[in-house]
Amino acid sequence: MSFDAVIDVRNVSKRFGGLTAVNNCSLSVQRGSITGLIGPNGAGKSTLFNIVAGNIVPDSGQVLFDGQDVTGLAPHQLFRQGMLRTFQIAHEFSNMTALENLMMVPGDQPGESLVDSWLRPRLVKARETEVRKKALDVIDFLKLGHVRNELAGNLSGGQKKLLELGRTMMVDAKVVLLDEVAAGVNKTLLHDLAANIERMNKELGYTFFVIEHDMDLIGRLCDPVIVMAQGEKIAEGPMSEIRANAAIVEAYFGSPVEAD
Amino acid sequence: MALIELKHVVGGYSSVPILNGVDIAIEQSDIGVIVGPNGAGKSTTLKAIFGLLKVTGGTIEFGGENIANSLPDKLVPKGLSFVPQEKNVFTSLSVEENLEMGAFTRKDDYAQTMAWVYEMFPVLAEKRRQPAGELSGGQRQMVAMGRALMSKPSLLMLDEPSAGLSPRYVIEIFETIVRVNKEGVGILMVEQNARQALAFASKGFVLASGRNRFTGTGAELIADPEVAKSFLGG
Amino acid sequence: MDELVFFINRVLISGTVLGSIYALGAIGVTLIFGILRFAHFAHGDMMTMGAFIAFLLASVCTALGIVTPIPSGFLVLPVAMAITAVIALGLDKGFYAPLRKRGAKPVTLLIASIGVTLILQGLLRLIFGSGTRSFYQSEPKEIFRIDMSALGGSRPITITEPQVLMIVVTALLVLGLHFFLTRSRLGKAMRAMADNADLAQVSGINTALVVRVTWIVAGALACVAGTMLALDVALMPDLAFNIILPIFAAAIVGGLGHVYGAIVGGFLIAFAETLSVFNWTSVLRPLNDLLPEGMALPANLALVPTEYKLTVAFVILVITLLARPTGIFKGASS
Amino acid sequence: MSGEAQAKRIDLANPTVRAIVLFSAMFVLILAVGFVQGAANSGLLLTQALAYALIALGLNIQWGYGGLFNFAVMGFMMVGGASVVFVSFPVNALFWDSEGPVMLGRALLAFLAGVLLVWGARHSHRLGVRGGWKTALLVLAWFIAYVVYRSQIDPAAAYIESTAGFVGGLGLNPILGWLFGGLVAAVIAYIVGRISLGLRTDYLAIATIGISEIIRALLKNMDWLTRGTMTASPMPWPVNLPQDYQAQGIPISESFVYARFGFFALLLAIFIVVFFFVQRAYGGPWGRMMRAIRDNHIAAGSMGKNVTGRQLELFVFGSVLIGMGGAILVTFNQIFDPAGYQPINHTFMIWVMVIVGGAGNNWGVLLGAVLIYIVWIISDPLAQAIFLNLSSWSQSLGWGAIPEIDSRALQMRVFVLGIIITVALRYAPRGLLPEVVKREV
Amino acid sequence: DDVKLGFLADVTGPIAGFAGGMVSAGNLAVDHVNAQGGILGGNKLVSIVADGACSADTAGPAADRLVNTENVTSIFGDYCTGSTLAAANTAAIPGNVVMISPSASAPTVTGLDDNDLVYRTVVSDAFQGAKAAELLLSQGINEVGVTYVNNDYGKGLADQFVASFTAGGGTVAANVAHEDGKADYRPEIGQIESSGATTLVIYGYENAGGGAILNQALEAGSFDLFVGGDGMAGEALLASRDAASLEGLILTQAAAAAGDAYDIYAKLATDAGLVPDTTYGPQSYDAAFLLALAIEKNGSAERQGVSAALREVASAPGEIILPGEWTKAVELIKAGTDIDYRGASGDVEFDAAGDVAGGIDYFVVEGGTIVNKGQIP
Ligand SMILES: Nc1ncnc2c1ncn2[C@@H]1O[C@H](COP(=O)(O)OP(=O)(O)OP(=O)(O)O)[C@@H](O)[C@H]1O
Ligand SMILES: Nc1ncnc2c1ncn2[C@@H]1O[C@H](COP(=O)(O)OP(=O)(O)OP(=O)(O)O)[C@@H](O)[C@H]1O
Ligand SMILES: [Mg+2]
Ligand SMILES: [Mg+2]
Repeated sequence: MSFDAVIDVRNVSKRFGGLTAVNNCSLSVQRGSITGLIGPNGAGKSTLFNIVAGNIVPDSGQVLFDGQDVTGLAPHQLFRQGMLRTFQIAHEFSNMTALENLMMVPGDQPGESLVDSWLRPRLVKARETEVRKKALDVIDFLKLGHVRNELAGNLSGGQKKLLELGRTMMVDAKVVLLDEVAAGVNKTLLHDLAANIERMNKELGYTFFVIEHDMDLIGRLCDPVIVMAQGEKIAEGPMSEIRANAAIVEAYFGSPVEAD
Repeated sequence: MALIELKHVVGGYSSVPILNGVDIAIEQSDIGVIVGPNGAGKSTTLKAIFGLLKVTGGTIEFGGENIANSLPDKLVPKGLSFVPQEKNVFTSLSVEENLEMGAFTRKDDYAQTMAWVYEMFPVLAEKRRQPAGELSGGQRQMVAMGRALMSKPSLLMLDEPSAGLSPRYVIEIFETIVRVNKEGVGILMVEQNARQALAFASKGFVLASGRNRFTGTGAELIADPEVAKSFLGG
Repeated sequence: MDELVFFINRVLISGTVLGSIYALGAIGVTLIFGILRFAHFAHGDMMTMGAFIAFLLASVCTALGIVTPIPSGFLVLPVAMAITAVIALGLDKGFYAPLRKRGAKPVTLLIASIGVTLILQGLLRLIFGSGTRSFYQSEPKEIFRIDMSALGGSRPITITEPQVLMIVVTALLVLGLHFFLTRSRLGKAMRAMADNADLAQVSGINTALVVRVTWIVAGALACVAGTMLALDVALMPDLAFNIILPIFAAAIVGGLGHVYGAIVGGFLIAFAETLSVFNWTSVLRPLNDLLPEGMALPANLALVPTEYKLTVAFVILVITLLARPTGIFKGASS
Repeated sequence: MSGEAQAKRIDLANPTVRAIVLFSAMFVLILAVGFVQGAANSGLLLTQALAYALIALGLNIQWGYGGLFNFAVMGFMMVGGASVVFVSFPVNALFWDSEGPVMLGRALLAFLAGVLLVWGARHSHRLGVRGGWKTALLVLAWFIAYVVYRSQIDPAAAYIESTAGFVGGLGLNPILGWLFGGLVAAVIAYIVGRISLGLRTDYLAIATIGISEIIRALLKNMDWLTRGTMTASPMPWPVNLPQDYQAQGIPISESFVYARFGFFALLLAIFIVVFFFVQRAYGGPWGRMMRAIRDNHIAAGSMGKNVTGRQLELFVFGSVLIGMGGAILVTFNQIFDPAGYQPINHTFMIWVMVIVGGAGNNWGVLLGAVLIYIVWIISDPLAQAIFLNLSSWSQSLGWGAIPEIDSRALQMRVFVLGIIITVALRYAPRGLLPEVVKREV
Repeated sequence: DDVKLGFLADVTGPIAGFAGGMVSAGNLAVDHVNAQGGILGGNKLVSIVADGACSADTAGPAADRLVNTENVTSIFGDYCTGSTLAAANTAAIPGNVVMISPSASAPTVTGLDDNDLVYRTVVSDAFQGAKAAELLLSQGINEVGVTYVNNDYGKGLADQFVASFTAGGGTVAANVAHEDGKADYRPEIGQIESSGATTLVIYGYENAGGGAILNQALEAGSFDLFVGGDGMAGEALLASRDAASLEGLILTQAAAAAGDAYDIYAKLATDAGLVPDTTYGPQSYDAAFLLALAIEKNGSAERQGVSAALREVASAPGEIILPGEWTKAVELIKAGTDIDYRGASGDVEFDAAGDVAGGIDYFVVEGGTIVNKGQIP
């Protein structure tokens, strides 16, 4: 079935002490899709992301990226192969400005090699100008222009999340993993962001793999949606189908709150 | 007289002010919800009330007394309580010890309050000996709220209590908040799940750039097309 | 039998005594780290200072003609602990509190504590000179020799009075500290603050009070540790400065911020030191009879020469950390 | 006073202005010291201060750029020192004519065999050995390697110590020795880094302290190699010694000045080149990447930066400078004395230089190194002046003089230094010249 | 004008424990000079103290300050071998300044290419170690354990002792280094004890590791007999210990001058409120006093000629000068009579390398006191 799966997770398990966070889980993400991943708190979604992105080595099982076994590869190696992720809890570089946070993302900057930075200053400078321009564009899009010179550690919770998202726009990636980018982000801005994600998917061919608790967003963007619970995949399909599944609705959505 | 009243509060982390005049008034029976774009100063407002940053202008009156720039260990005995958005439980302490820490400022016997908290969150009574670090996200949020309630506050402040929670927990948490409010505790909270929160809020405040932009009941704000478009995502 | 007695004297007793010293020092270090999140390098000199204060008080006692069955240095300990605690509070107020207030990084506090070390060392030398002193100038040190002849040994098991006191005191203090931290409100508040200082503040815990209590406890513990050490060996201005590295090693191996970790770490380092240079021939000598003619155990079967004693302790440390990067008890980090 | 009033009007918050003001103050201090102490002594102080600045720069690369808690500065300085002894100390004919080289050769073979064995055990999983078996095999391999090496090196060491004293040097130019010192430090840093860079903050600190103590114990006790506590001296200089000038008929007092400033000029040239390259790398994307890794290594890894590789790069780069600085100091002082190295003087003092100067700011570190070094040197007469006066004052009050005041006053130099460190940090907790945030204009 | 004498002292760092006493002893000599009419026709002799910190990095600049900034005539110091060599190479030798070290006893100092500028009043370890070995063998002690402080002093002494002792047919069952300043030496003691030796030779310092080892060995009751070098000698040995348990303890030390030179010094020191036999105290007194004599003999505060004058005042033949006899010495020098200083630490006759030769005395603790048994034959 995984003919055109860009990410293929096969029988992956991960335990923390006595707790099995991911339990023999298999799933795949099709090239060019925006795949959603939902499930109750503690279902193991972020752990699965960590495994796919190389931040955690699974106890057993395999992860295939573009048809190749990448289990156990370091995050920076996966980045080089075109995988980019965001973090649920913002991982900003707190002592660097917002702009610098974005400028450090592009790979293969000649200035990052000691020899080049000593001996080929002109090349370094040319690339640096390019990177800065790109970063400024992204920052404006995220409406963070006025805080671009602020230390990232001093940004508000939501602004950090936006920065987290901004990183994915700094490079051309094959696959982007988004871990709850919407949490804490203002809804109006979120509309623009969603539109941009759709655009990147359609026009630039990015594949997105999205963890989200915001059902409106999932409903608008994602097809298919994968449901995880207790470390296992329990369902997959379009949102409408998921909503129709009584068990999931009971376990995951609950009943709407009464107005006072 | 309002339980808490912020009049044109100005303040910030350094010399540059983040709050440029915030006005908020909450009664004991109110659930107040602050909404607004990212970086508007919502969290900063709560921190300013709680003495965690410098207020340089305006007044914050709580029970008729100006409490601007008082520190938490003075404010908690007066009846204020605060649940930060993240890292809001002591992970290495047991659930019961977490609750005790909430009662640290109390000199009287707090056994009754603890029973009340356990009654409200029965699942916590089951896990009272377990370290809070081993609980799920939703349970932690209950511990955090329980801890804040242990000081018997008249005003409970919450910073994005629903962020990161799965829809089911969001509902639960909001229900709990309503319940706590019915027990006679005023609520002031910041939310990005704005529509849902404003639905049961008795007062709503829209902040932008450190200033009030709209104030009204929750229903009024939801109904206001301008607010809905600019702040609630249409 | 003699081999066993030798092992008891040279490994069990020595290791326990040394381990108690390291543990007492490391508990203070680990407490300060847990609450204030920095490595307090001047802790060793606080220990030395405590010992000197006890020494002064003991001299006063002797001068007043007070004779006691237990060493006077031990008797004056409560007073000395109180004084050292006050000095510890003063050090915090004078040097560390201003830095904390300005939000300095842990490393800045660490470097400031190096400055404090230098200040204390200078003062100790200015006031007391640089020579060595003994608590037992006027009274002999009592030595218990447990005769082993009944069991067929020719040598006694030997232990001195201060060593017995030290082991007992360490055990009592650890127990007391345990109850303080798990049962008292203030103790729990200390643990809460070590866990999450921001939330502790938000909960209305008087963090300034907790910090003060931490320094009081750390200062009092330092005084006990220093005095016990000085009772066992001798008193000199660099008494504890010289063992601050193994003390830190103990706190780190155990996992910073963990009182029990500090104890385990202290004994681990102490026994590593003791065993690494222990001459195994001395206990294996009976095997010589079993070995074929012409073959004998070498005279010295120690793992390393004594010059490398501390080295072994540090090798153990590095290996432990490689296996458990934040110490045996999963410690905090700054 | 008026200077300070003026400084108030100047915007001290502006990093450039602050740097200019503080460096001017430093030059005034140097001039004052030069005026009081004379040219010859100042030449010596400046040279040593600059060597320390080179070392501090190395530590700044590791801590200021990378956030690596390297507390093995002393160890790397000693490595550099031992290296320059080996390269530049005069040839010991006694050793080369003896059996020593052959025995050492055998020991080297044994060492390599041991390395091979351990390497083999580490890769034994390729042969299907796994889990506990592999660990057991590894421990066994280490043990055998240790025993085999000891069986060769112990007799060789005893033989060399009894026949030739120690191996002596190669008699080459000291500058080659400095480079070699940097190289050896690099190799050791690579090994140490591979082992320990996975540790964080204080845990790394104590592990490196341990490694530094291990290096010290080895160099202090490997008499056959370093002469141990018996010290290797006098080390040759790459430039003329005062004696050489005296032989040319230059008066003694001037000969000191010529010799010292000759050495200083050479060192300054090296320092400027190093500083230029370090600054250039730090100012560009390389520095930005390193700061990102320091701030959040997990995120940096996910943004495609090879965290372990880069941290190793920093660790090695910094250690090269520390090793070179250690080698230069040995050459300048003309002695390698392993017993003279103390963590407090050679590790913590360098940290004080970096933190007081301003971690992450090379200019700040240069300032901190020179300032702390000068303070350390003038604390000697300063402490005497203060405490001799205090003693006579207490005498005049009838309390009697402080006993042994001559030596106790001098011992108070550590007190003076302690006060200066704490006061400096109190008023500049992020260092005199803090790291500059790169804001756009 | 004042005549400046540099005191290069390691008062901070590893030997801070006894460096202070050495400075005081040196100052006692300076006081004697000044109290008895001063130097060079009534000038005051002043000591300028600088800290070498027992570290090459610090001793170099400190010596240089004395030589180039303070312009001292001669230097008393440094104390540690490493710092002495650094001070000599950095400043004293190129500056043509005489240095006398009271304590840098390692054999390395002998071989220093010093233009006859570096002297010492402490006997080279090589000599004392050999003599001690002979003594023990002659008393029928054939098996010993040795512990030495791991620095140039202890190592030099122990190496020579072990070489001579084994060459003479004895067995060194264990030879163990110890570091000064540690709290606990029981492992070291245990290693020696386990070798079966019942005699322990301690080459360390009484007021540092050596003394602590002695205490802990006594507490454990591990050995029958103790032997010590000059670092262990001194009244303090008995002052803080139960003398009865030390019965029979043997000490070796450079032979005191014929006559009562040491006793005279001891009285002078006690009168001045000092402990006479602090570690290297007598050697320090002698070094400072000799420099004063040499300057007086040389006739000016210039550096040129001090070395030659030092050899004249220190060596026989000549009228004997004892510690404290400054007025007498000055008069004799004025009269053109050759003098010969006999110091508190021994005869102080310098050989070609600037080392003191001379005999080694040995002492035994008998009946609660230290009894001088005379020179080791
Ligand atoms: N590093 C860790 N150590 C121990 N337990 C962990 C660790 N990381 C995650 N867990 C546990 O594993 C389980 C799965 O966590 P995970 O973060 O993957 O959940 P999630 O599905 O992302 O939940 P949420 O929606 O709340 O983010 C949880 O019970 C969590 O407590
Ligand atoms: N410690 C700080 N130092 C300086 N500025 C800060 C600090 N914390 C926050 N700010 C600034 O204050 C402004 C308001 O922040 P605040 O956290 O109050 O926003 P918010 O309204 O809660 O936003 P969000 O919805 O994203 O949480 C932001 O622009 C932020 O950059
Ligand atoms: Mg998650
Ligand atoms: Mg916020």
